[in-house]
Parts: sequence; C-alpha cells; structure tokens
Amino acid sequence: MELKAIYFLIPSLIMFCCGLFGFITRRNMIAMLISLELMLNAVDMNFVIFNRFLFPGQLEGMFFTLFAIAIAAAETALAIAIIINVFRASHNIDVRTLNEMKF
Amino acid sequence: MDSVGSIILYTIVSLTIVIFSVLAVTTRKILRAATYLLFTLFATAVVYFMLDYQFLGAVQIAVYAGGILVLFVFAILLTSHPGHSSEPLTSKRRALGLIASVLMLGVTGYSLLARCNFFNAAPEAANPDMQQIGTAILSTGDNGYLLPFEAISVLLLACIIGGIVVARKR
Amino acid sequence: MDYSQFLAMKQEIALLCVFLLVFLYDTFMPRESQKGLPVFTVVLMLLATAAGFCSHCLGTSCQSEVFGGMYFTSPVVAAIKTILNIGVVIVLIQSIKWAGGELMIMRRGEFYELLLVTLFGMYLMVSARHFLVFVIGLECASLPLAAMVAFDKNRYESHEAAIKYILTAVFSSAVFMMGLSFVYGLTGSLYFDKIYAAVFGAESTLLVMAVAFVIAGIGFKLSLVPFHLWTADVYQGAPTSVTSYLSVISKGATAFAFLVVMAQVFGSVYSQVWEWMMYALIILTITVGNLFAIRQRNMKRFLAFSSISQAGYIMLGVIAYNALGLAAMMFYILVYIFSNLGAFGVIGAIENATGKVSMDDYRGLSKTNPKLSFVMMLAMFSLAGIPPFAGFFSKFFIFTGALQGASVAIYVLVLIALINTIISLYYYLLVVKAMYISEDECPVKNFKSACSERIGMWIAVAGILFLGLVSPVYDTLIELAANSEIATYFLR
Amino acid sequence: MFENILIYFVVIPLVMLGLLALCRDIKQIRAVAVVGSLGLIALSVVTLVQYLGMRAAGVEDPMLFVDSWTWFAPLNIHLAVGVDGISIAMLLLSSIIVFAGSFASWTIKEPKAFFLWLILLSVGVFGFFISIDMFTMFMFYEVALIPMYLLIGVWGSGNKNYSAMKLTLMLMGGSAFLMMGLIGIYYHSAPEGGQLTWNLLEIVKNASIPHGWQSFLFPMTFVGFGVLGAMFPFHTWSPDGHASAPTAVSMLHAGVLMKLGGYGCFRVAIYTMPQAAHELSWIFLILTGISVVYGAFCACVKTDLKYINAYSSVSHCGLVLFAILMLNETAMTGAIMQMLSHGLMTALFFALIGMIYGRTHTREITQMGGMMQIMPYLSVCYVIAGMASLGLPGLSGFVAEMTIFVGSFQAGMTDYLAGHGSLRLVFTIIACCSIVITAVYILRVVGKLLFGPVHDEHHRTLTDATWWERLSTVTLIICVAAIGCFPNFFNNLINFTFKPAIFSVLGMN
Amino acid sequence: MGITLPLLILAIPLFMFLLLGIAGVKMSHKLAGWLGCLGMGTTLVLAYTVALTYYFCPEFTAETGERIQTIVFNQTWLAFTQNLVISLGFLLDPISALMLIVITTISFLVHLYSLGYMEGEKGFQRYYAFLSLFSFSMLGLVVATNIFQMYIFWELVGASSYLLIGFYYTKHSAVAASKKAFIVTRFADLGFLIGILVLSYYSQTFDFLKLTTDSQWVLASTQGATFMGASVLTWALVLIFTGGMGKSAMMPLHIWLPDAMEGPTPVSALIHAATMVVAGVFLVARMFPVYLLEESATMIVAVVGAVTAFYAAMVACTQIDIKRVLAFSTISQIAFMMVSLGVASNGNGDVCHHGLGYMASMFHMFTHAMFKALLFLGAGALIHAVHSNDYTAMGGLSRYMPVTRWTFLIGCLAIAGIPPFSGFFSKDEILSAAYAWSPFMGVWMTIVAAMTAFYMFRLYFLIFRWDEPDYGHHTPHDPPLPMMIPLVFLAAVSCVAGFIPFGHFVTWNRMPYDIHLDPWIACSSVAVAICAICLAAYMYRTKNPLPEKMKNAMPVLWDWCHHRFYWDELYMFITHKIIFNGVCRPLAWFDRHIIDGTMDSFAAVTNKLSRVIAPLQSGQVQMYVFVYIIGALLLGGITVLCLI
Repeated sequence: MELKAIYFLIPSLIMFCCGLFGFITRRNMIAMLISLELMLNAVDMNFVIFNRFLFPGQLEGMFFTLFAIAIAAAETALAIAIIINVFRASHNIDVRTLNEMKF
Repeated sequence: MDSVGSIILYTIVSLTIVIFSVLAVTTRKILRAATYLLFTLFATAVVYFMLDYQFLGAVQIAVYAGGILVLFVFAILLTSHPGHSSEPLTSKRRALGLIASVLMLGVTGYSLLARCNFFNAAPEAANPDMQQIGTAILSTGDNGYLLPFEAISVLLLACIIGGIVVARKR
Repeated sequence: MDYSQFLAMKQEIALLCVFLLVFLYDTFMPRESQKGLPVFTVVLMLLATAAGFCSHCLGTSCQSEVFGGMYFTSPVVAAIKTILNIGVVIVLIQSIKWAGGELMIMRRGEFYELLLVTLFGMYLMVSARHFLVFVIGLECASLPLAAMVAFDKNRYESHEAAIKYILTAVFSSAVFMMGLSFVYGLTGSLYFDKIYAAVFGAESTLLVMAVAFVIAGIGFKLSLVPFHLWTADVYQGAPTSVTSYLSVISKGATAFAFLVVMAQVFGSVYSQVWEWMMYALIILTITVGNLFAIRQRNMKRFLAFSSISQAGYIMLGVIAYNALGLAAMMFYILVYIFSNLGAFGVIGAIENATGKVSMDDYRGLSKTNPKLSFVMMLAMFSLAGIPPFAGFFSKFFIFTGALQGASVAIYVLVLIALINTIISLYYYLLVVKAMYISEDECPVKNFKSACSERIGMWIAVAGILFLGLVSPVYDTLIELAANSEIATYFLR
Repeated sequence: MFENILIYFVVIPLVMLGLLALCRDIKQIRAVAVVGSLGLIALSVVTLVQYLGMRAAGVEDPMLFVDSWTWFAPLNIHLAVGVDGISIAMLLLSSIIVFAGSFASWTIKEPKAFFLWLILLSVGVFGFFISIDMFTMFMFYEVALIPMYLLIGVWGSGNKNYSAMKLTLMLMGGSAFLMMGLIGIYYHSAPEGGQLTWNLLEIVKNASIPHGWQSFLFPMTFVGFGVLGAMFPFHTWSPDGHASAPTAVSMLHAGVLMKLGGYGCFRVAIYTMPQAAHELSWIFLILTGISVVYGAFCACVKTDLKYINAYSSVSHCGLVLFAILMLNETAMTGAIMQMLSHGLMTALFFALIGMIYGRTHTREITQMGGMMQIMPYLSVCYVIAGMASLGLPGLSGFVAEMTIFVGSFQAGMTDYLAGHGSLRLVFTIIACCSIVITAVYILRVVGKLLFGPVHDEHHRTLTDATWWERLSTVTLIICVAAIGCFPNFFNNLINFTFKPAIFSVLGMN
Repeated sequence: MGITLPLLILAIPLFMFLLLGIAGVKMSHKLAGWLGCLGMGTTLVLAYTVALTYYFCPEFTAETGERIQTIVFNQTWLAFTQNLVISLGFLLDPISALMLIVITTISFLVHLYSLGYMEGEKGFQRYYAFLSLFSFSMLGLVVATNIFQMYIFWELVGASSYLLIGFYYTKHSAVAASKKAFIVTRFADLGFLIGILVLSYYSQTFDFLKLTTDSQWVLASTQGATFMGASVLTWALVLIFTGGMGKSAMMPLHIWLPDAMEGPTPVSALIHAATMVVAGVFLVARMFPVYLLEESATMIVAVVGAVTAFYAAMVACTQIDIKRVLAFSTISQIAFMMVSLGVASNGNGDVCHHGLGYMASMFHMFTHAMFKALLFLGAGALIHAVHSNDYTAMGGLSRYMPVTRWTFLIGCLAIAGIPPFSGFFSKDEILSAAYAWSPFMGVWMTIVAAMTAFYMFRLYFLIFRWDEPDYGHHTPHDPPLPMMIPLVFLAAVSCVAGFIPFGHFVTWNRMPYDIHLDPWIACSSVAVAICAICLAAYMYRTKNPLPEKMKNAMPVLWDWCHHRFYWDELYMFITHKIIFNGVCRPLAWFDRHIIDGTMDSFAAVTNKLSRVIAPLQSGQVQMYVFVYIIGALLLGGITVLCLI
C-alpha cells in the first residue's frame, strides 16, 4: 500500500471541518480561536501535502505554510489581545453576549 | 511502496488528528480544548516530518506549540477560572454547526476525491535542506521570497503595535 | 540578489518612509509637541501623494515587474494607489480633530502607524502577482484594522466591533487560504500568470470550489453579500474616522485587487466558472444592502449598508470585464471616496461636537447647521447618483461599461441594479428629509466645526461637484485602463 | 462656446443661482428672479426670431444653432446643443412659466432656498430642451427631477412627505429604464465598426439600431419618459405630487416638467427607433388612450381642486403621448401644440388654485362656493382656464386637441382602410370622447367653486388678487389666448421640423 | 364687395365684447348699455347693408338668375395638412345674408330691450359683454366658409349661451341649467366633430363650397365604403346632424332647452328662440346638397323632426312656467323646420317638389325668429311686471298691460298660423312640402300645427284672461319704452313678414322660385288652427274647472306630459347613477386602491422584505460565519451543479 495525497488531505479536511464546527458552536471566544487555529492548521497541511505529493520539484507550498504560520501567530496574538480587552470591559468572554449591535 | 512503519505512523497520526480535532471542539473545558489542540498541532508536525519537511515541522512545534499555545493558556487562565466548564451547547447551534461542517466536508471532500491525480503516491524528491530554504527566502528572483519576507515583517510589526495599543489599559 | 528591485516599489517605499517618520516622531518627540503629529502625518502623506502623482505625470511610473514577478506596477496600478492616497489624505484631515482629542493622547501615534500599515497592505494587494504576497497584503490590510476598530476604549461597541471583526476576518482568511491551497493543488503555482496558464482547461469541481472560496475571502473585505454581515456592526462600533477609512479606502483597494485576481488569475475561466457567481453576488449585494439600509437609524450603520450596496455597483465594473468597466470602476472608487467621505465628515463633525449619530438627531439640522446639512445632502445625492454630482457620472459610466457586453444576462443584471437605485434613492432621501423637511423640538445646536473638519468637507464637496463635470479625470483613467496590462486579459 | 446663443439658456439660470446665493433680503431675491426670468423670455424670443429668420433664409437643416463640445472623449460624450421649432416652442413655454411662477411665489416663506431650487429645476429643464446629446439630455432630465423632492417636501402642504417621496421615486424608476434604454441606443448607434455616438442627429442619420434591439430599447425609453408624461398606469405620482406641491412648483412641474416626458418620447424613442415605434405603438396607444379617458373620469369625482387638475393633466398629457404615437405629421404637431397649451393652462390653473388656497386654506370644492362674488378677478381667470381646458375655440386647448384629433383620425382611417386593424381609429374616437368628460369636470368645478351662493361666510372677507398675482395670471392668459387665436404661427414653427427630420425617418411623406 | 364691411360686422361685436369685458367693470351701467346698443346698432346697419346689397345688387346674380355664393374673404387660420385647412372667412349667400338680418335685428332689439329689462341688475356690463360675444359667435357661425369654422363658432355660441344662461350665477338652478346646456350640446358636438372627421377624411376638404357644389365628385371616395351596415356618408351626415340636434334641441338631446330658460328672458329670446337654436337647421341647410346624396340621412332628419315636433307640442300643453311653454313651442317649431328640410329631398339624390321644403324651412326660420322673439320679449315684459314665471301668478292682465297683450296676441296668432300673420305663410309652405313628400307626414304636421295653436292660446288666455290673482298694491303695468319699442316693432314685422316673396331670395339652388299657396292645405290648416283656438278659448277664457277635469280624466298622459316624459329623470339616471356612480367613482377607487395601491405595495413589499431578512443580521458573530460559509458553499455548489 502506498500513502497517497488523498490520505493526508482527508484528515486535514476533517480538521478544517472540526474547526468550522467549533467556531460556530463554541461560546467561549478563546475556544473559537482554538477552532480557528485548527482551520488554519488544516490549510497549512494542505499546502504541504500538495507540494509534497504533486509538485515535489519546488517549495512554494512549503513557503506558503511557513509564512502562514507566522500570519496565524500574528492573528492569534492580536485576537487574544482584543479578547482580553473585551474581557476587561465586560468580564465576559461569551461570544453570544456580544450582540449589542444588530439588525 | 511505503514501509509498514510509515503506514502505521500515518494511521496513528491521522487518527490523532481526527480524534483530537473533534475533542478540541467538543470538550466543555476550555483548558482541555487547548491541550487537545496541542496534540493536533503535534500530529501535524509529525505529518510534516513524515513528508520530509523537517524545517517546517520544527517551525510548527516552535511557533505553534511553543508560542501560540502558551499564549492561549495564558489567555485562558486570565479570562476564566480553571476547571470551569462552559454551558452545554444548544441543540440548535449544534445543528447549525453540523450542517455547515458536514456540507463543507461533503462538497469539498467530493471535489477532492473527484480529482484523480490526488491519488498519486509521493514521488521521490530531495529533502530541501536549510541552505536551500535560506537562499530562497532571501532571493529576489523567481521563487525568491524576499518580498514576502520583508512584507511580513511589516505585518508583524503592525500586529505588535496593534496588540500593544489594544491591550494597554489606557 | 538584486536589491535594486526594491526601487521599483516607489510608492510603497514612500509610504514606509512616512510610516517610519511618524513612528520616529511619535516615539522621540517630546510630549508637548505630540499635538503636532496629526498635521505632521497629513503633510507627509500629502507629500507622498504628490510624489506619486507627479511621478505619474512625469511618466516615470512605467510598467515593471520585480521579484520574479511577485510584484508588479504599472501606470494604472500607480493610479489606483494615488486614488487611495487621496482618500487617505482626506481621512487623515478629517480625523485631526478626533486624533487630537484627549482620549487619544496615548494612542495617537499608533493610530497613524496602523493606518499607514494597512495602506501598505492594500498597496501590496493591488500590486501582488503572487498569492503569498497577496495574502500578506490582505492580512496587513485587515489585522491592524481590528486594532484600529478597538480604538474607542470607552465605548463598548468599539470592543464588540473589534472582536467581531477579528474573528470573522481570520475565519475568512482561513477559508480564503483553503481556496488558495486548492488552486495550488490544481496548478502547482501561486504566481498569477502561471495559474492563469494552468487553470485553463483544468475546470473541475475543485476549481469551482477554489474560486468560490477565493471570491468569499476577497468578498469578505468588499462586504459582498453573503459575506458582509460583519460590516454593519464594525462600521457602527468603530470610531468614525476608522469607519470612513474602512468604508472607502479598504473597499476601493480590495475592489481593484479583486478585479486583478479575477482577470489575471481566473480570467481564462471567466464564462465557465465565475461569471454567474458574480451575477448572483452582485444582485444579492445590491438588493440586500439596500433592503437593510432602509431601516437603519444609526447613521454609521446606515452608511455601512449603503456601502454594501455601493460595493455591488462597483462589482459591475468587474463583471463588465472590459477596459471601460475597469476605468469606470476606478472612477467609481474615486467618486465614492469623495462622496462617502463627505458624509462621514459630517457625521464625524456632529459626533465630535454632540455625540449624536442617529438619523433622528439630524432632524431640523438644516435650520441650525445649514452648511453641514448642505454637505451631507450633496454627499447623499452623489451617492444616490443624482446629477450634476459626481456620483451620477460614476454610476452612468459603470453601467455603460457593463452594458458593453450586450448579453441578455447583463441587461437583466443592470436592470436589477437600476431598479435598486430607486430603493437607494429612497433611503438617501430619508437623510435629506430628516435634515431639511422634518421638524424637531430640539435639533442639534448650531456649532462651529473644527477647521480641519471643514477643510476635509470642502475637499469632499469639491470632489463631488467637479469630479464628474471635469472630464479629464475620467479621460485619463480610461486611457490608463485601456493601455493597462489588465486590459490585455480582457481580450483573451 | 459662448458664441452659441443656446448655451445662455443654461448660463442665465446658473448666474441667477449665483446671484441668489448672494442675496440678502427678499427684495433682491425677487429682483433676481424677475430679471432673470425676463431675461430668459427675451432670450427665447430672440432665439425664436433668429430661428425664423434662418428658416426664412432657406436653411434646411433639421436643427439650427447646432454646436458640439467634447466632454468625455472616450465615450464620445459631447455637450451638444441644437434646436428646432419644437425645442424653441418648449423653451418659450418654459421661460414663460418660470416667469409666471416667480410671481406666483412672491410671498413664499424662505424665499432664497425656494428660488435656488426652483432655478436649479429650470436649469435642468432648459438644458434638457437644448440638448441633442442623449447623455446631457439625460443628465439635465435628472437635474430637473431632484429639486422637486425638496420643493415639495419643504414648501408643500398636506401629505407632503409621502407625495414628495412617491413622486421622486416613481420618476427615478422611470429614469432607471430610461438610462438602460439610452445606453442600449448608444451601443447600437453606429454600424459595426463605426464611432458610437450619443448625438441624436447622428444616430438618426446612421439609423443602425438593429430591429431586434429596437423592440427592446423602444419600450425602455418610452416607458422611461412616459412615467414623467404621466402615462397610465405610471401616473399615480402626479395627483399626489401636484396636490402637495407649492404653487410655483405645481406650475413648473405640470407645465414644463411633464412635457419633458412627451418631448423625450418623441425626440428619443420615436426619433431614433422608428421601426419599433411602428410596431409597438399599439401597446402604448392603448395605455395612453386609457390615460386620456381614465384621467378625465377620475377628475369627475375628485373634490380637491389640485387632484382634479392633476387628473386632468393625466388626461391631457395622455393625449400628448397618444398623439405622438399616431406617427402622423398632423397628430404630432398637435401633440406639441398640446404640450404648449397644456403647459400654459395647467400652470394657470395651478397658479389660481394656489392663490385661492392661499386665501381660503382649503382646496375642497365642497367647502367653497360663490367665489365669483368674493374674488371676481381670480374666478374669471379660473373660468378662462377652464374654458381653455375644455377646448373653447380662441384659447389654446381647442387648437391643440383639434389638430390631434384630425391627425389621429387620418392615421386611424388610413390604418383601418389599409387593413391594419382599427385600433388607432377606435382609440381616436375614445380620445375624442374626452372633450365631453372634460367639460363635465371643468363645469362641475366652476359651478361648485365659483358660482352658487357663498358657502362659507368667513370667505366673504377675503380679498381679490394682488398685482403680482394679476401679472402672473395675465401673462399666462395672454399666452393661452395667443396660441388659441394665432395657431398657424405655432403650427408652422413646429411643423417645419417634421418635414426634414422626423418624416424622413418614419419614411412618410 | 369690399372686405371692410363684412369684416366690421364680425369685428365690432368682438371688440365690444373685449371692451365691455375688460373695461366694463369700471363703466357705469348706462354707459355700458348704450355702448352695447351702439355697437350692435352699427353692426345692424352694416349687416343690412351687406345683406341687402347681396340680395338686390345684380353683381351677385348670375345670368341664369342664380344667386352667386361669394366668399368675401378667407384667411387661413390653421393648416392641418395641405388640404385640411381651417380658414376664417365670410361666405355670403342667400341663407347667410338672411341670417345676418335675423341675427342683427333680434340682437339689436334684445340689446335695446335689455336696457329696460336688466336695469339695475348686478353684472349689467358683463351681460352686455356676453351679448356681444354671442352676436359675434353667431355671426361667425352663419358666415362660415368651411365646416370647421362653423364648428369653431358653434362651440363659441355654446360657450356664450353657457355664460348667459348662468348669468344669475348665485342661483343654483341657473348654474345647473347652464352646465346642463353646455354638456348636452357638447355631447352632440362630439358627434358633430366625428362627423366632420369622417367627412373630411373622404372629401379631404372642409370647404363648404367644395363640398356642396361638386358633392358627388368630392365625396366619390365614399362610394361603397360602409361601416356597420350603413354607408360611411350616412354615418358622417347623421353624426353631423347629431350636432345640429344638440344645438336645435331635437328629441333625445332637447332636455337642455327648457332649463335654459333660467337665463334672463331677453337672452332666451335671442339665443334660445331666434338664433342659436336654429343653428342646427342652418347646418343642415348649409350641407343640404350633401344630404341630398344620402336618402337615409334626410329620412332621419325628417323623422327626428316630426317626432320632436309632436312631442314638444304635447308637453307644451301642460307646462305651468310660461317660458317653458315657449321653450317647448320653440322646440316644436324648430322641428317643423327640420321636417321641412328632411322632406325637401325625394330620396333619389334630388329635391322633392322643387325643393319647396328647403325654402319653407328657411322662411319659417325667419318668421319664427321674429314672432318667437316677440313672444319671449312679451313674456319678459310679463315677468318683469309680476316677478314670476308661472301663469298661476298671472291672469287678467289684459287690463293692466294692453300693449303687451296686443303684441303677444299677434305673436300667438302668428305662431298659430292664422292669416295674414307671418307664421301662416311659412307654416303653410312646410305643410305643403310635407304633404308632397308623404300624406302621412302632412297630416301629422297638421295635427302638430293644431296643437301649437291650442297651447299658445291656452297660454294667452291663462295670462290675459282667466282669473285675476291678488297683485296687492303692486299692480302690473306695461313695460318702459326701451322694452316697448322692440315689442311693437316685432309685432309689426310679424304682421307683414309673410308677404315677403321669400322664394325669390332663398331657395335650395339659389334660383328664384314663386310661392303659391295650395288652397286646400291652407284652408285645412287654418281651419284646424281655428278649431284649436276655440277649444283653448272654451277651456281657458274664464276660470272654470274644465282643465282640472281633463287632467283627472287622463292622469297618466297628463303626468307624462307634465314631466316631459321623464326625459330629465332618464338623463339624471344615466349621468349620475351610471356614469358618475357606475364609472367615475369605481375608476377613482380603482386608481387610488389598485393602481396606486400597486405602486405603494412595491414600497410595502420592499419594507416587508427588509423586515423579513432583518434576523440575518442577528448580531451573533457565529451566525455571520455560518451564513458566510453556507454562502460560499452554495456559490460553489450551485455552480458545480450548473456546470454538470
């Protein structure tokens, strides 16, 4: 048996979908952020897998992942800063209470 | 033909990814979610190693597991009491989440499966060495990544400034 | 390693210089002279704009491709950057009063730094010819904005807006990158031209999904329906200066970048894959934006929905898929910058003076503050596309561009868009009605707005009045567009 | 640019706008308004004289004073002006009504803003009539629409918010179709490979709009303009709008603005797309034919003076479009005459209604009566306006209607005898019936409002017209009578246009 | 003939109208009145000059003896097409000259009479202005050179009639009557207009001379053209005749005339007895050669005339209001003229009995104008004296008002057809023509003539004999001199007019023609007239219960006659119940609720939609994301499905 691209793609896709599920269902903003990390991670994996299996001669996918990890880190940092900010303001990080503005 | 070892490793890793992803988004305890995320990230790193991207795997562990996750843990500890579990999900919200993720899984999974060249095995290729990576990152020519490298520095700087200004008390 | 390639990025470098100078000023100038920072920034930015503009006039901004084709600049790209610069200058001028306030004392410098970085990100977006650069540009243009949205520390809405923004933005970029990974998997490259070559004939389910995700990712920033839901909340919650920046500059840059991506990356599968997607999105965007706008009372929220529907009109320039459409789109962006900034200028002035942002508070404004209401009315008329204001011309041109296609579908699309202008006129007139027709016992008191605000408004008014009537602007744009590299993609 | 006389039709109002902005008190505002509108009248008379002179000298061009200045070169948009007899007639009409309107709003509150908007409105109107470039035409058309909103909203009465909004939105709805039609025409304005153009004369010369496109674009443009021409079923803005508008605005709107619709239908829709006009006119004939009688019937039971007059306008303007669609020289001449005639008399009506309303503060005819005893001058004027409206010979309505009926009947009979169906004929006869219905509602109003005993004793103390009101009404009455007494002058003025221009297009004569 | 005099004939009244209309308010009553009389007097002189010159100057007579139709001037007024041109002109021929005389005479007398009758009325100047306007319009009508000019003045006389009927505009009844008159005639004019349109489409001309001299040739294109079973020419002529029916108050369209008596009595004399109401007759006479072409059209004219004559006579027998009696009598007499015109054609495109009917009709028009004006003016004097229109307020007046009584009696004798008064001669010719056409028609018209004599003398006796009501201290007396002169003058004319050799002046082919009385017809008609007068004398000379008994004997007939066969009620029903409540109101409702409702509903639907989709913007960021991802997936998924 050979390991094929799809064998890796599917778990990665599942990871993405789990992230999606978590993002929609979790109330805790940090949990949502965790879900987001899952999604980003899945994307990173995709790039690497494609690079490895389909286009082994170059490194574009890998580099994209490299930069994406950095971006993810930056995003997370900023998001956590904002969450903490919100927590300071309302002592609550339940996302569902954030509905002052609607309609 | 891959070795049995790599197949076993693949099985373990993919199971880990799937199981801990699911756990990370379904557990009620937020700290546990972070831990499960850590496992998933580790498993991802293992995948990178398996695919011969050792540098990337290292970065994954260093940045994600070492950096981001610590940030998470700090944030969790800052914002919630340990052991505090979030309220159970309403079934409506859960249904929405399921709909979205199943739809996503179905549509994209179908698209992936429909593409036959994804059933290729990994061809033999040289393991990119550090020098290659380093050169590429600082090169300006074709497949050179100097511009993104410089640009992301600006981005990171901005995020630092942004983070500071947001988190600062006044 | 040819570092001289950086020299091709004149405008980016100019911008980064401004950024650095502001940074240095903010960090090292003594506290008492900190008050001068806003003006300092405005002056620098003006200089940068002028430099960019002059280099265009002198013809030095020729077409060049550097970093192995990752970065690309040409007169038309320089032009859109200049347009963005002009908008930023106005935003900066209008924000002087707000940024000079006591509340901002600790964050004044950061505001400008972040703003300049986002602008840099937009520059990258419009110049990128490689998706990695594009993504970095996109993130650069959206992540610092989240911090800017959170700038009003004493307003709860500001926090709420920031969190909503950052969460959806990251989510959106995840989806976007997922799409990119599929593109990469299909074509093996992230260079635009290579994808363009590879994607032709490679139509598959996966490509469609990839395009859909890419459109969703960029559409998020453009706030196309159904990716728009963050818009209203964020616009409402953010400080007014940030909102105005978000609504015009960010939107304008993304629209242009969107066109570039669609034409230069997926142009070869235009009719097969994304033409119909765009039809659906445009119709949805215009209609839903309008429908929501009807019922808004908060001015900023109102303008958020209005800007959603305006984005739909801008997208007509994309779907036109010809040089006329491109020129019309750029002209539309330019006009939209002036019109919307006119409106935000008034909103900001009133908010700064009284803290009121509800449309109901605007009742009887024409009696107490005739000049402000006049500016607001011009802005509304321009947004609604009433001659002789610039908005009329931009709308007319964008429809003209779209109808060059002459297919039945495009006629239907334009007809729907045109019918939607009636709805939009309705809600724009609601504002005029509030100011001019409705009576109120206690209207906003007469006040004297700050000098900077007035200058900002006058610039906007000048733009609203003259951009349309004075033809060289449009003529130049259409010349640029027709000779641009994007136009060559339309013909393929 | 400024050596062309036509450009001053826009320049004068613009200068007026500037001066008005500088005005300090009501006297200056009035002075500017009166002098400016007198200037416009003088200008249109000068144009008329020069035009006739050139025609007498044998100039055969379809339009005179033609000039064109490039505006947006890439799209070939020009500021192109030119007039023929029809436009000149319209220019005369507009300047007269602006003049009368200025006097009718002599004592309006917030005069400065009011006149600013009013003059802006007239910029649009004049610009529209002098343009021969579809783009500028459309631009001026919309310029004329928007001031209506504020004029009605701020200075109006009754349910003014609703009416103003409805009017504006419906008219913008029309212009949405219109814009599409115009752009469509533009893209087919030249044969394959030729230079596309917005210029009407060139479009007509090229005659290159494919047949299939014509049958799509013609309805677009016709409906677009037809909405402003109060074509059934798009007329409902008119009663509410007129009822709520202040006097001068009603005058200008019914008197001039509604003519933009008819003029546009004629100048753009039919002028550029004759084949479609031939084939599709039946649809619009039915609609306009309905307008004619429908408006009249509705007017019969209304009790608000302005509503009555608004419905009457629907009926009369319906006749304009109806006649245009007959595609017959006589009928079209009649249509233009009807535009003139209706413009003047409806302006007179609205002026009078405004004056009466200003005194009695009611427009319900059930609450008034015997005005003849109280304000004889206004009442006599009202009777004259009514007589003009119901087509009394010697006043303008008769000439216009008769020209239309004769023309339509000729067209209808020709159709019928040629075996093309009797639609035109039948609708001509139906339209003729409107003269009776018109008489019914006019006399009803006259009888209830002016005659009979005084209904409300409080009205006895009311005064008759002031000098400015007299001036306003007398101007209009003189014009109405002038058309009624010397129709052939106008007939020739208008008619001359057709022979070279339209009818070469329509392939008639 | 130069154009100055004819032009002045038209110009002076018009000028007087404008003068009195605009400047009249500033004038004193006297000045305005005398100015009006002066103007009309001048016109009278000019008109007589022109008419007499025409009749007696040989330049207007061809060698064959035919009087030449002369167009004195003809100015293009409005050119619809090359051929269809409205001109304003002056056509001089026997009938227009005749009408010039009639109109100016009566008009002048009425001007004079009104000096007394209208003295002190509010709006005296206005009254004179309107009279001038009417005179102008009527003169313009009769001298019209083309059918459209006639239509123009036709409308103008209608309008002046409207203004004069509604002269007492503070009275509801006057306003209603004027409105009714205008609308009914307007309705008829619609027919007239369409008739003109049809005729002119085929003939390509409006011109009377072209139409009448070579009718066959001009209208050749109508040959074989039919519409709904009748020939197009019939349609055209009948429609034109409809216009005449309206103006001349023929049967279904007669209802306005009795009500028109709400106007001042001199106006009734001028407009609703002598001049305007005969315009219909004049129109048919003018178009007579064309009518000759179409048998069915003349047939209709004759039948309508005959029916109307009988109907009006019946109704006249039962009316209380003396002006109404006179009004119905007018209708009846005009119907005589119509019948006469109708029977002038033999149905084969030629005239019957040398065109006697045509001549008789014109003759009767002339004599009727004189004696009916006399009667109306007499009635005016009576009303002036007793301030009431009803005969119940009168009686035994012969004592108080001798001059009025005698002149009135002359009028009655004239209308009753007693020789040697003028009515006898003209009516006799009509009866001759009717007998020549068909004996039935002759008998029918003789019966009507008898009824005429009866109701006129019923009226006479009721006014001047019968029983004297209590006049109180205000005893009636003869009118003042300005009113007296016209009475006496008209009485004199009525006595002698019958002896004018009318056939020498006015005939259908303008050739001289000698009138000869048919003794049998003359004797029989006089005999029945005298019988009728005797009957009237028997019943009404003194107060007696006989009339009451008669009434009770035939209650239904009396009721129907008294209520004018309920025509007004029928019209009321049609206009108010059917048109107003059945058409206008539903239409107005439809407009407000359906059409406008649709427009409003667009707005409402938009609003509703906006409310419906509002929950989309729930404020929940997770919902936003959900919508986002579903949107993206659908976008891709649907495209995929479409591609497959």
